[in-house]
Amino acid sequence: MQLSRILPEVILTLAGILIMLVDPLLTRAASRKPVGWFSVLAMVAAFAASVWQLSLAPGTAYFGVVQTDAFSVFFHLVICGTVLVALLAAIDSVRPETHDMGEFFALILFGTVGMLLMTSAVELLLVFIGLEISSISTYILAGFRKRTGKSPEAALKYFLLGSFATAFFLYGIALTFGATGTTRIAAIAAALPHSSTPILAWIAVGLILIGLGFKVSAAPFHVWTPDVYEGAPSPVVGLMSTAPKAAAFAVLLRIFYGAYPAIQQHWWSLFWILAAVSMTLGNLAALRQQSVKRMLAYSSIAHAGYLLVAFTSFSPAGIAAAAFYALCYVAMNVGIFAIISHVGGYDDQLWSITDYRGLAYRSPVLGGAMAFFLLSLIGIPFTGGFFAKFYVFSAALQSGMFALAIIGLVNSGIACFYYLRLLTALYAKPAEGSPVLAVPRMSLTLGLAILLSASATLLLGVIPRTSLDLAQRGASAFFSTVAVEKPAPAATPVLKGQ
Amino acid sequence: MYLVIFFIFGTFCIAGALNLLLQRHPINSALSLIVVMTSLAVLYLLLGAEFLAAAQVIVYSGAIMVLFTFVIMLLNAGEEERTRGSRAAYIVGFPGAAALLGLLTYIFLSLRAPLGNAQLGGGTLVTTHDLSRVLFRDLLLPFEVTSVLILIAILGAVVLARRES
Amino acid sequence: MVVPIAYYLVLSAILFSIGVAAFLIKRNIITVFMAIELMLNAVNLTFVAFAHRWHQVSGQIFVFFVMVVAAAEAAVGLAIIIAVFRTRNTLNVDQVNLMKL
Amino acid sequence: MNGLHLWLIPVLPLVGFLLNGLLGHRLPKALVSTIALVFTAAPLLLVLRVYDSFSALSLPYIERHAAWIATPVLHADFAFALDQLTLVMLLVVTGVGFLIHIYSVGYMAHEEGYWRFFAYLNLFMFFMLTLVLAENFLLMFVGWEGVGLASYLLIGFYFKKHSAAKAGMKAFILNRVGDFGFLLALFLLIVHFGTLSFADIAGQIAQHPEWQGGFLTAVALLLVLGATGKSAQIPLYVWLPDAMEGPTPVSALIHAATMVTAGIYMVVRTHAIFDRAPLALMVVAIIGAATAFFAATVGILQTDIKRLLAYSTISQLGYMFLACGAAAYSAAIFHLLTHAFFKALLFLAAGSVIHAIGGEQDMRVMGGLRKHIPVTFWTMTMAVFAISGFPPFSGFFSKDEILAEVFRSPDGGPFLWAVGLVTAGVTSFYMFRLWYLTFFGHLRLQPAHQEGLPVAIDDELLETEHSTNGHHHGAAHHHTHHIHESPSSMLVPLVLLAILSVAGGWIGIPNSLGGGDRFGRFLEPVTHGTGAPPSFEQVSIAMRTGAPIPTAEVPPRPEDPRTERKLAGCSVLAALLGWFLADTLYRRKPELPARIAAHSRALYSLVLNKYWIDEIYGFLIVKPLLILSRYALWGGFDRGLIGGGGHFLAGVAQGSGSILRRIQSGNIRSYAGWLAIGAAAILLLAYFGFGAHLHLGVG
Amino acid sequence: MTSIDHNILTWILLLPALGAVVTALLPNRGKLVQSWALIIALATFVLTLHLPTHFDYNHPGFQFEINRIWIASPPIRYHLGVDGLSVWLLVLTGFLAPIGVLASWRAIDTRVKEFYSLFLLQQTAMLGVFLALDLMVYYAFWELSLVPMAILIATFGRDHGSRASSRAAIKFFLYTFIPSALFLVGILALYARTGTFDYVEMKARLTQGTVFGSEAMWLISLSFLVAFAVKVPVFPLHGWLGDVFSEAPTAMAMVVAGKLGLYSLIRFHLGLFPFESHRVAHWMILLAALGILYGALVALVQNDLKRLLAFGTVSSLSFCTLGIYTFALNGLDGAVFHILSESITGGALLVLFGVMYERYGTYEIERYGGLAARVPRLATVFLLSTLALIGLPILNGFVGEFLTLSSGFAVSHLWGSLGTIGVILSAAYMLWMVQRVFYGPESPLVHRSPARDLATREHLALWPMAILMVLMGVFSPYWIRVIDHGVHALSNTPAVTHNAAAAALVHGRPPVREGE
Repeated sequence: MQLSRILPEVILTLAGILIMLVDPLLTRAASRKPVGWFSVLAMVAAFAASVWQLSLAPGTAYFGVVQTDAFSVFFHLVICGTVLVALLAAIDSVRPETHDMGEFFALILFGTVGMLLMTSAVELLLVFIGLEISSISTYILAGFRKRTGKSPEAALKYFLLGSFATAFFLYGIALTFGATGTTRIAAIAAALPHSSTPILAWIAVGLILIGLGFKVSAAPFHVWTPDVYEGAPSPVVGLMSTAPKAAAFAVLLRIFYGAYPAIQQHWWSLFWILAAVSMTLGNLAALRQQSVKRMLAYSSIAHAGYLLVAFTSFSPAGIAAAAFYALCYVAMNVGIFAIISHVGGYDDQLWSITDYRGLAYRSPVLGGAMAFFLLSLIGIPFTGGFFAKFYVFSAALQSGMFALAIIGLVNSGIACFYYLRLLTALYAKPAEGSPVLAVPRMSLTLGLAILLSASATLLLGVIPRTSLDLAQRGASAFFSTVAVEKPAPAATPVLKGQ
Repeated sequence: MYLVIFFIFGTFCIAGALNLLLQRHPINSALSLIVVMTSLAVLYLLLGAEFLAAAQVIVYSGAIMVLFTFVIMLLNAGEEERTRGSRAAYIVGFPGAAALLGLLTYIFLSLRAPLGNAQLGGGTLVTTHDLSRVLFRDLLLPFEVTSVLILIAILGAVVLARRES
Repeated sequence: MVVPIAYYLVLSAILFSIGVAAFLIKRNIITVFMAIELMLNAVNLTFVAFAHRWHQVSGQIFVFFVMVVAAAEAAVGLAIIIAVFRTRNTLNVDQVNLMKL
Repeated sequence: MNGLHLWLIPVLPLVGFLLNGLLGHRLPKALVSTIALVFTAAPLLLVLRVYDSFSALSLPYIERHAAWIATPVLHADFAFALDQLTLVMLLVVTGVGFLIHIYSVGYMAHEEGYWRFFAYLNLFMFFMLTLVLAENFLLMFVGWEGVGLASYLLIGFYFKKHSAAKAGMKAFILNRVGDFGFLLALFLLIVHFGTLSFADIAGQIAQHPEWQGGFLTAVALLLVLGATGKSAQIPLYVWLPDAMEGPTPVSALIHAATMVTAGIYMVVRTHAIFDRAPLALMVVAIIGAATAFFAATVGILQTDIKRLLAYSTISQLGYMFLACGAAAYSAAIFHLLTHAFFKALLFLAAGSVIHAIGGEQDMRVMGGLRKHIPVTFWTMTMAVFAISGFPPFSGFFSKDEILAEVFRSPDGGPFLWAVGLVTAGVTSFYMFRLWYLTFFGHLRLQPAHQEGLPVAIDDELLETEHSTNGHHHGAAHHHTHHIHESPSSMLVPLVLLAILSVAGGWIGIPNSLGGGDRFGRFLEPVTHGTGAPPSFEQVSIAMRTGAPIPTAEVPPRPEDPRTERKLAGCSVLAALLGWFLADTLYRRKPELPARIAAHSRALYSLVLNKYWIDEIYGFLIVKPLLILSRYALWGGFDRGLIGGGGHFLAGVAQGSGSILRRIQSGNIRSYAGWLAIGAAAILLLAYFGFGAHLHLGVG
Repeated sequence: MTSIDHNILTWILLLPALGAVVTALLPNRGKLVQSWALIIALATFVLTLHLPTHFDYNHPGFQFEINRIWIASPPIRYHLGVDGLSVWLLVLTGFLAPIGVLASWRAIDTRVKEFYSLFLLQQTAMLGVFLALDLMVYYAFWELSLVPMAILIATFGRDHGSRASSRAAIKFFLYTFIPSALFLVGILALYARTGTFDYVEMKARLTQGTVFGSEAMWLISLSFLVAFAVKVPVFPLHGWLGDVFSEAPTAMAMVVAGKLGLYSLIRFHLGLFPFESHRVAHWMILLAALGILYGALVALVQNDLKRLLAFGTVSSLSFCTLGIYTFALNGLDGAVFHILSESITGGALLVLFGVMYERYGTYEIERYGGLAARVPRLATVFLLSTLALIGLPILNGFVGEFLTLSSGFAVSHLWGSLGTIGVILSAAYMLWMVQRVFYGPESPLVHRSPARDLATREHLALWPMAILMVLMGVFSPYWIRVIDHGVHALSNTPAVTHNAAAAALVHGRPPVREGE
């Protein structure tokens, strides 16, 4: 039954189509919340289907185009879970008078299909199409708040630069095809050592990294991030800063570890530099930000950097660390944006750190949850953020990346400065008549969203075992399907010259 | 002969592209782009990709560029003014583009021998049968998924272009 | 009478770079978008050339899919441009800079 | 033997302290004083019991209780030791202490914080007795610091006055300077002996005759530093005059009779070390002589009766130091004993005078009091004669013994003896000055004295000195105060002490005067040498040649009764001379002092201002330290460098952040520019791939 | 071992954590939250008392151990245990908690639930630091302890969430977090080589001496050292303490400095890096001596009570550092003992400051004066604490000071003597402050305000500490006996490290490590 390999995608597609069919039948005045609930249900079903996929023996389907294994299921779960929270947060945060609510949910569902396909695809063409599906749906969602100038501008920037980067990505695929004559990942890995033109593949990895680096907003391909985060509606930012990134990271792992292990010497230094630059640039630039969303945009750049650190360690531990980091990162980020989309309002009435002063006075739960997510972003123990950083840097150090680990951890020290600015603001005394005092009560769905993401973040920090096991299974599944020889540099001891 | 045709249409391509670059009115640029695309269709033919050559003309030159022109007309876009928005684009962008070109050209030329030659009608002609077998069997799933992509595009276009009441 | 495949590739590289340059230079959003189309076309040429090298149909099919994607992108992109034009009343990229720093 | 229970001696006053301290504010005054007296009398009785059974004891008698500070390598126990020296000290402390307690009942009767006073007094007794009984340095240090604390509390008893609180603080901090030396000495002892027990250390020293000088000198000098603090010697004496801010019984008990002698006690107690450190002994002798003379000269011009007595105390302590320096330990203790009697008496009598005239302390406004307060007058007369060294008063014998020992001492010799002799004359002079000013002539106390003082001297000085008066009895009925003799609770101790001042010296009449030096022989087991204090020449020769330093048993010093009798005659003469001068200046020609003052203005003001030592200390030590702390350390280093460094780093980070933010120009084309350059960089990297360089890490 | 002994550590850890959760759920009614927090704190304290009373002196190494797998790969173990080093520190932490609650009883009047919830969380974190024997678990608690602290400072600071409070909180966090990040690198590097996070195992492997080159080991040991030294804080890394002391609520200021950092220095710096810590010892002794003087001198010129105490604390804690790096048994015993006494004495003074602030609303020394006559009981306790702080014998401060200074002196006469000057200066700054605040005529502020002496609750908070000051001063062997059990192995007194290191100490050269 080949359909079982793409069951979550099928469920979501059908749900999306159903929404599109039903939406026109509803009156203009009718609340679209049931539609939202329906999409939540669909997402839960997709989640369940992914869990079920775990029981399948790893394998491919549709002539070797998709592959379900622990790796893909792990990311399926990450993505479905994230989108689920984002949906819950969006149901009440997107302004009710917006008439495009039906389309909004449908787009999210379709976009999710794209992301899911990205993680399970082992054919670059399908990766490309999945990427486009998720990208295009995000472009549209970013421009959803049409009344202000910022939202369409964000969509435009995202769209133009995104397409620009996609061209690079595509060029990379083309050169890969040129070097090996195939676009199947396993076949590429097999053909690459015998290629008569391996130089093409060297360039190809660079080009692919540019395209995907853009998606995960790694410096120097991050430039779109702050502007788009600022302009896009907060519920959408919560979504697009998490799930598509997780998918892109999955693709990065799949492509680089699946297709290009043979030329690892040519790409791991790229990751090294990308990681170092992203961490440093993201954190430093965030220091002076006043806008909460822009600050978090820079923070997400830095986090992409931390995650990329894991790529430099060429080991199952590294892959597991990267996957785990992606999981923790999306959990906390989607949570914090759920809060921001509620507190800041659909039109970002509250946007600066000063505006957030005293949130914990207004609502201890919202303030506390936000503080908790911030602490996790800092990497405080007993939050997912801590273990994520821990695994990543542990993996890096085990491969001898001493300098990179130090850069990273010093960065995480710098990072607490701006997180703490927000955090202490939350607990400061609000000014008289501050808009923060007018923040509406938390709705049920938002509460659910926060509860889900917060408990995920907490559990990842206290008992990371289950998810880590899955990530490790994914990583090892990976290494077993793709026979990889351990490259030379990683085997040498850390500190030469002693 | 083959080389000559290649150079002729190659030159057309580059000229069209440069013209796109240099023209200040979007319509002119669009027309230049059509030139590029059509020339490319010829080159596709030279490379033995008849189906693509046709698709290039139909989809690109026909559909997409028409859409462009339509929007240009719709928005009544005039000549672009030479605003000075960005120094970075020139200072860092052009060296970047130049380096890109230089590096790629250097690599491709250095790989001339291993990459081999293209022969007119060389190899086996790609039949529709071959095409459809790949398209509808090996790549069935991507093909189906493309429908989702198109659906999204439609949806998006509708949502974005719809005026908010 | 042969043409080295490298020539095709160089041609595509030139087109791609011109596309990049056009993206950098052009002020009109629609033209900028065209630059992207140019880049995609350049990539397509690469694909076709390599398909020729490897005698692989899948290369050509890839191009076909790129065309479809490009069409979809064009639809969405132009819709976005229209949306921007509605709020900002301009098509100049330099004036689309509400958000910065 | 089990029944001795030495621990009870210090602990009983502690109980008194706790009772009064915790409950005193709720108890009636009578009960408070009863408690205080009972818990002071009880140790006295215990001591007397000990005294009674003393001859039957095997000495030293050591009583060990729990460990106090105990690590595997260092042990200091709550252990009490009893020997002859301890017994003498115990008798002095409990005896004089008890008398002063009685006196205080009357003296403090109208004071606020009555209970507090007695609680502190008992606390003092506890610590002083601990100090005296301690078997090791560390426990002694407990008492040492503890008496300092009690002194601090009692000096600052009138804490509402700035001057009193400040004086207490000054006393404590200067004592701490001394304690610094004491602590370092302890550390050195730990390093070299691994123990702090007196007996162990003395034993080890005895076992190692080759130990001479060296670290023992260092230890001894550090101990001297400690002693100068507690016993108010140069250079740390400056706190004692200020300590007169405390109530007069406190001055008598703590700042005359007992606490300040702790330094002397300590030197004697540790003389085993000093005996091997001739240099340190020399220093002690010089400090003692210098302090004795110096303080005596300052005493000449003091006008505040208590301050005068304070300088006198410093001077007398100097004598004791001098004796220690001459290795005449029993003489030092003998003088300590007699001094405790007569100086306590002097203070108590002075207190009685002050009490009588309503809180005035300035001698210049007193006069002619002998008829008003005869008992006080007569008892004080005894004390004046005792301190001045007239036979057969107690002071004569002790002072004479010191001078004789100094003269005989190989290192002291005639010069130090001469200093001592001159000091004796000066002492006699200022004591009779006090005597005349207070009790003879006419009472100068009158309402006018508030505006301008009758004897116009340095007004500025008087202002500061004068601010100290008038606290006890309320200034309201100041000048109309009826001059009256003190109550019997105050007079009884006076009389008892007067008897002791007269007769106390008879226990130690030297051989030369036909007495047999019973006191010296009694102390002999404690003060006998553990090795000859070699002369400087011997030591220096040994140091140069590397030969062992000769260490014979102490050769008995040659006694020369004739010389001693001559020396005694000299000191009596000096005392007579002092009396004569005082008689001339303050009884027969009272206008003379002013003329002399006018004549040698510079010297006069130098002495009057106590050689400006306080000011010099303030200017050379306190001020620079405060300036250093405030401006260099706090302002410069802490806020400037550490705080500024933090700000600088933060600024660098934020500044570079701001620069990086500039990339975010908001313009799509420039974004594409960054993408393009980034892409080019990545591709070049991928092509040339210098990954191996990065891999080296930091190593 | 009874079943209690098996689980006692888990209970100690869990109780305040559960208490924190329940606190957050309690209704905000009357003094319910306070009472609950008090009960939990007291119960935790009682639990910690189980440890010294059931301590087995004949059992070397750790006791009451729990050792279970937490995460299989990387191997992180839930490994808890106590030895003589940590046992009193745990009791101390337990002891200070109820006092902290009492001290905050009235001072914290808004958002009570958050306060006590975070307070108990902080309690858990600190207990965890002392208990953890797995480096990752330890690190987790170490970092966790920063969070409630920072939030509490920011929210419940002097002026309830003013900007100064925020700044102090951020300063505190950055100061401690950034070195901790490097510290994490150090831990991970150790793990990368030894393959374990378990303290005992790692110690065994490191002392084999073949794990690292000496340079790498040196760098790693430095990363440990700096992180701990900032937390202590060791001069000149004390930049955060002044602000934190002056801004933090009393209950937090009581626990922020000293014990965590010093404990870690002993346990991990000395424990894991015997050779490297010897190598750095001279510098640490130098810094300690300078810190004693510097802190005291700067305290002398402070105008703010809390800042004065902050610098006093720097000075006082430097005694501990001094003692630790002498590697002498006396020094180590004294250092640990001094941690205890410093925490109690400093805590008492902070509570007293808080009491004064509640009455007079200021920490400025200048505005006080003549307080002793108005509030004699407060003055009495204050004076007692002051005397304990300046190291008066038979009060707790003396024992530690004496032991540390004496062993410091034995190691280096010069620096030991310099440190001893601290006893003069500490008397100077404390007594001068006492004189200005309590003595002399009443200041206008004191005169105007009603005289309220200590209330029952304040008595309850203060007297246990006051009594302990005396008890610890008089019966110190009771504590030191246990402490000694823990630090004995770290001292130089027995053969401390492998012979090469010992020989190097004699000859002043680093030993040649195997495998270079």
